Amino acid sequence: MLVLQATILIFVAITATAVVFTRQPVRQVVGLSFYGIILGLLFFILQAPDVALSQITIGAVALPLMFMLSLAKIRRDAEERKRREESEHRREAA
Amino acid sequence: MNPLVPLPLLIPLAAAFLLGLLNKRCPRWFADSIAILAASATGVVSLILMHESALRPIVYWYGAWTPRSGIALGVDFYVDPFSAGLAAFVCLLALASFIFSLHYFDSVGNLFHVLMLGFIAAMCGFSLSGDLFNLFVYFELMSVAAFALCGYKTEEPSTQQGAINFAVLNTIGAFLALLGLGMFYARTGALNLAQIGRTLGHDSGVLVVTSFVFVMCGLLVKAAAFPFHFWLADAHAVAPTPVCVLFSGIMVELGVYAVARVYWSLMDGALAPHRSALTGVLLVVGTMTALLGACMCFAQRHIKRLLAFSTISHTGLLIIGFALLKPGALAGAALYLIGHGAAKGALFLVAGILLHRCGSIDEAHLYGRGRKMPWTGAVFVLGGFGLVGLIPFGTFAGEHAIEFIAERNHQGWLDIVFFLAVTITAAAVFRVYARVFLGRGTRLSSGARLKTVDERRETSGPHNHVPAVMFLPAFALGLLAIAAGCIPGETHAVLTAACAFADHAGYQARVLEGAFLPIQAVASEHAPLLSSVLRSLGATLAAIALAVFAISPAWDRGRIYSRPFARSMAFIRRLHSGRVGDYVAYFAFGVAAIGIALAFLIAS
Amino acid sequence: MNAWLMGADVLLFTLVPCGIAVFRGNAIERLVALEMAGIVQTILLVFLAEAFHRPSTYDLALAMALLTFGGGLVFARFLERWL
Amino acid sequence: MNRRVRRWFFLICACAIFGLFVSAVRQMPTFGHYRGPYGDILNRETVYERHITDVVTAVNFDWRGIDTLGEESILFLSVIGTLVLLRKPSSEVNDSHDENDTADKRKGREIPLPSAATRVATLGLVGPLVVFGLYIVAHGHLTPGGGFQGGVILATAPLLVYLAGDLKSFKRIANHETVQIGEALGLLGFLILGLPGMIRGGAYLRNVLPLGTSGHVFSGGMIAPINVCTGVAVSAGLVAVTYVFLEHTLETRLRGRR
Repeated sequence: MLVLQATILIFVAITATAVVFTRQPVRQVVGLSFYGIILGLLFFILQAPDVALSQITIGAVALPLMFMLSLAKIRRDAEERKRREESEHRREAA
Repeated sequence: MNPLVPLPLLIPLAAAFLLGLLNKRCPRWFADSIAILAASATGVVSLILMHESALRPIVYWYGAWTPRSGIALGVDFYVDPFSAGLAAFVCLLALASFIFSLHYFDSVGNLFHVLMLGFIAAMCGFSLSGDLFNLFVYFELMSVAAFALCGYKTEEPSTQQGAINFAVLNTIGAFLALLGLGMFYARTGALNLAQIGRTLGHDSGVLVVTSFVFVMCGLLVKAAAFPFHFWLADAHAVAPTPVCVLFSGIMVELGVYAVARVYWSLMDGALAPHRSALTGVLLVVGTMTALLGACMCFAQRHIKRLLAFSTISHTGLLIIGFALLKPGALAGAALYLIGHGAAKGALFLVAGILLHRCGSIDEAHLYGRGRKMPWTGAVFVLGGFGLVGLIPFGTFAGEHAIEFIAERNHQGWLDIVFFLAVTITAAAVFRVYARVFLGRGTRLSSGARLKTVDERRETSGPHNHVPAVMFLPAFALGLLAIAAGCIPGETHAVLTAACAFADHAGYQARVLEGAFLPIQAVASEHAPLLSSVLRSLGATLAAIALAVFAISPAWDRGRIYSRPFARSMAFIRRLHSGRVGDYVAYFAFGVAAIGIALAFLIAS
Repeated sequence: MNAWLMGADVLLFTLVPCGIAVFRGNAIERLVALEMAGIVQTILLVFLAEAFHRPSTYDLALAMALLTFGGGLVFARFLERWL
Repeated sequence: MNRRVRRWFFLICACAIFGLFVSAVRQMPTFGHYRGPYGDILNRETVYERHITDVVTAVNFDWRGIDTLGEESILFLSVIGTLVLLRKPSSEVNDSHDENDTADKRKGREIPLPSAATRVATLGLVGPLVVFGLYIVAHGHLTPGGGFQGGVILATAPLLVYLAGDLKSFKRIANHETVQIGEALGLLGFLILGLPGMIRGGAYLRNVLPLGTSGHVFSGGMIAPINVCTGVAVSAGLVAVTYVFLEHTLETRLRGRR
């Protein structure tokens, strides 16, 4: 039992570090999801099924969806800005 | 149990939910009246509670879970004159900003009201709560509402920048506080403040000290103490003016209040032999905050930023008032809080009026444009006198009490800190008054005009007159700043409440055993009034002189010769880089320095 | 130490290759590894619930089983369409 | 401060904090040895006092119910805050959508609808998910879970509809107005459910309903109704946030393929 807990704790530490050192946002979200899975396991093994259930339900769909939407929005904003600048350039050139 | 106690939390929350429910289906006037009604009802309830608890604090257990054999089971609200008074003051400032914003936001839905009401509920709950985790919940609620309110004008990138700095730093602070809270729970197995205090006893081990440092630093982020203050100016510069009134007038001060509450209710037993250590550390923090804030304040020309830095400076003075760890100084700090909050609220509202009428908030751009608003200018000067602590103002009474206690405890040097902080911040206000409302003195070079936000969007273009709903709240707050200092018998009542506030064992008995402990009236010692009066007059004159000097041509000439001064100012300004990464690094430095200093002083 | 717990121990180590794949490799590989981890997690939760003699915590495994699919879909949709 | 200086400065300070933290943790009770009386009392008393079998739910909705009200308000204000921060700037309301769409097409962004298999599988999952969410909410006081977890599961159902590519149906289910009303109603319900206890002379959030038999769905007094309110508020809140994001971010791109 204690071994199991210690193992999962080490897993959590490693995955968390790995998430932080992933620099590309989309990949980071995938890593974060994996980290959420391990974290849910940790909560469960520490006998907190309520917390584990929260982690699972939030971490499965809602959290990645939020992140993905934000990333898509940032990407869109950047594209829009670029397009606007390009059109301005064109106008200036004309 | 007294059924009034949960109302300061429930009324604004219910109003917020109701307006969230109706959202766009109700007209603007309906939302306005609901909000104003809720704020005033909450204020009245808080005042009644303050009156009722004046003789005997009220403990209210949610779900009727009263403690069993001295062990707290539920969550309690602890109402004493301090907490209820703060809740009432929150409502008062909120009322002023609601009235002010009647004509201010022209084309927004009711979501502003929802956020504001949630913000009020959070602040009332924060001041009344007697449970560490509950306190944290309201801390978070307050932060969430504040982030959204701060970023209200979403169009400008600088708004987002200020709001993001605010959010990141406060969230890190909240995490740290949560960590400390968890460590307290691990040590004591309790969350109630009184329960933790009792279980800790006289334990001043590393665990307890570290937990306290974490919780305290988390709260000091909210209190904008050096070196956690960097978010404040960025946030204030971009937040809408009615929101700034609440930010500066009470939210920041609530951080100091919470530190005081946490210290007196749970750490006083453990740290009683080591008070001088805590006093020393906090005095350094408070002094740095006060002086740094004052210097930065004088160097600003964006009026909201200027006022924000003056808030930092005055919060430093509040921290000094708490750091002395004496009931007398605490009473002084309470008076100072009310006086400063009202004066600062009035100043911000005048800044809002300037924005409304002239469409700018830059001192250089506004040169002489306030000449047609003598009354508004008068309120601005009134606020300035409030900051400097001229005799009838609430700030004077507070400063007087704090300095008296400081001298008695051989900390007479604090007089100089107070003098410098109030003089410099007030001088900055007077300087703005002279340039904007009198049109005197040198013009600031408009070539180097600040990259100000296009503030005009907050309002619908320059207006030709100052509406009464904008002027009256400012004027009322200005009057309140005076009234806070001259209610007869006030000093005595506040001192009595402060003694009850600082009664560690009494707090535990009241909460856990439900003991009937009336507040004992204290014989207040009469401090020599004359020297304080002279000092306050001296500070006022010095502030005026400094302001006159600052707008004279001699100032620009003088700056060329004083290289070291200019260079150190440049260094300080460079610290406030606006980059959130830097701020986080300073935050880490602050936590490490405070923690190690305190642990070291207590161990030795 | 019962058989279910030992099974859980073994299953736990099947998460290691999933973890390695989640943090290295290209986008598709990462996604597949994440889905794999979700499946392993579901079975692991069943094993642990049985090992602790807590029948009520089967809910967790059920929730995981139902939601993993949605999670995979989120990534698939967004990687395909926008990012 | 440049990057390098900042990193080293931060690392040194972080190490100091970490040292402090480690020395503090060494004084903590050893792992698995809970010292306080609080948890033990709650474990012992909950079944007798409230006739429910999940102590965590009792703590969340009864012993410390006011905390949960505060937390739900945090969720509410976050949703409102998101609405405020993501509201369309007044100057850009009439943004030319056509331009965006043509730009997308030019880049070859046009994506075919998801395959029939995905649609069937996803939409087939919606029903069970709703049932499961309702089960978690209703059994909050008996098994792990409760209003929050169940609410999140319920909120996932409409999200799956969106993910299956059926944006029109998603918009009909997650109608902006409906969702916001749902959220505010759930919270108002929670707030009002606390009042009867106060009116009957006790304190706010005090139980006034019969407790029922332990282990039965209708047991635990006020906890179940409060759970339901929380479930409504949470699911509506999550859907509302997603909807706002979608509206703000992706609308222009989706218009082309409706």
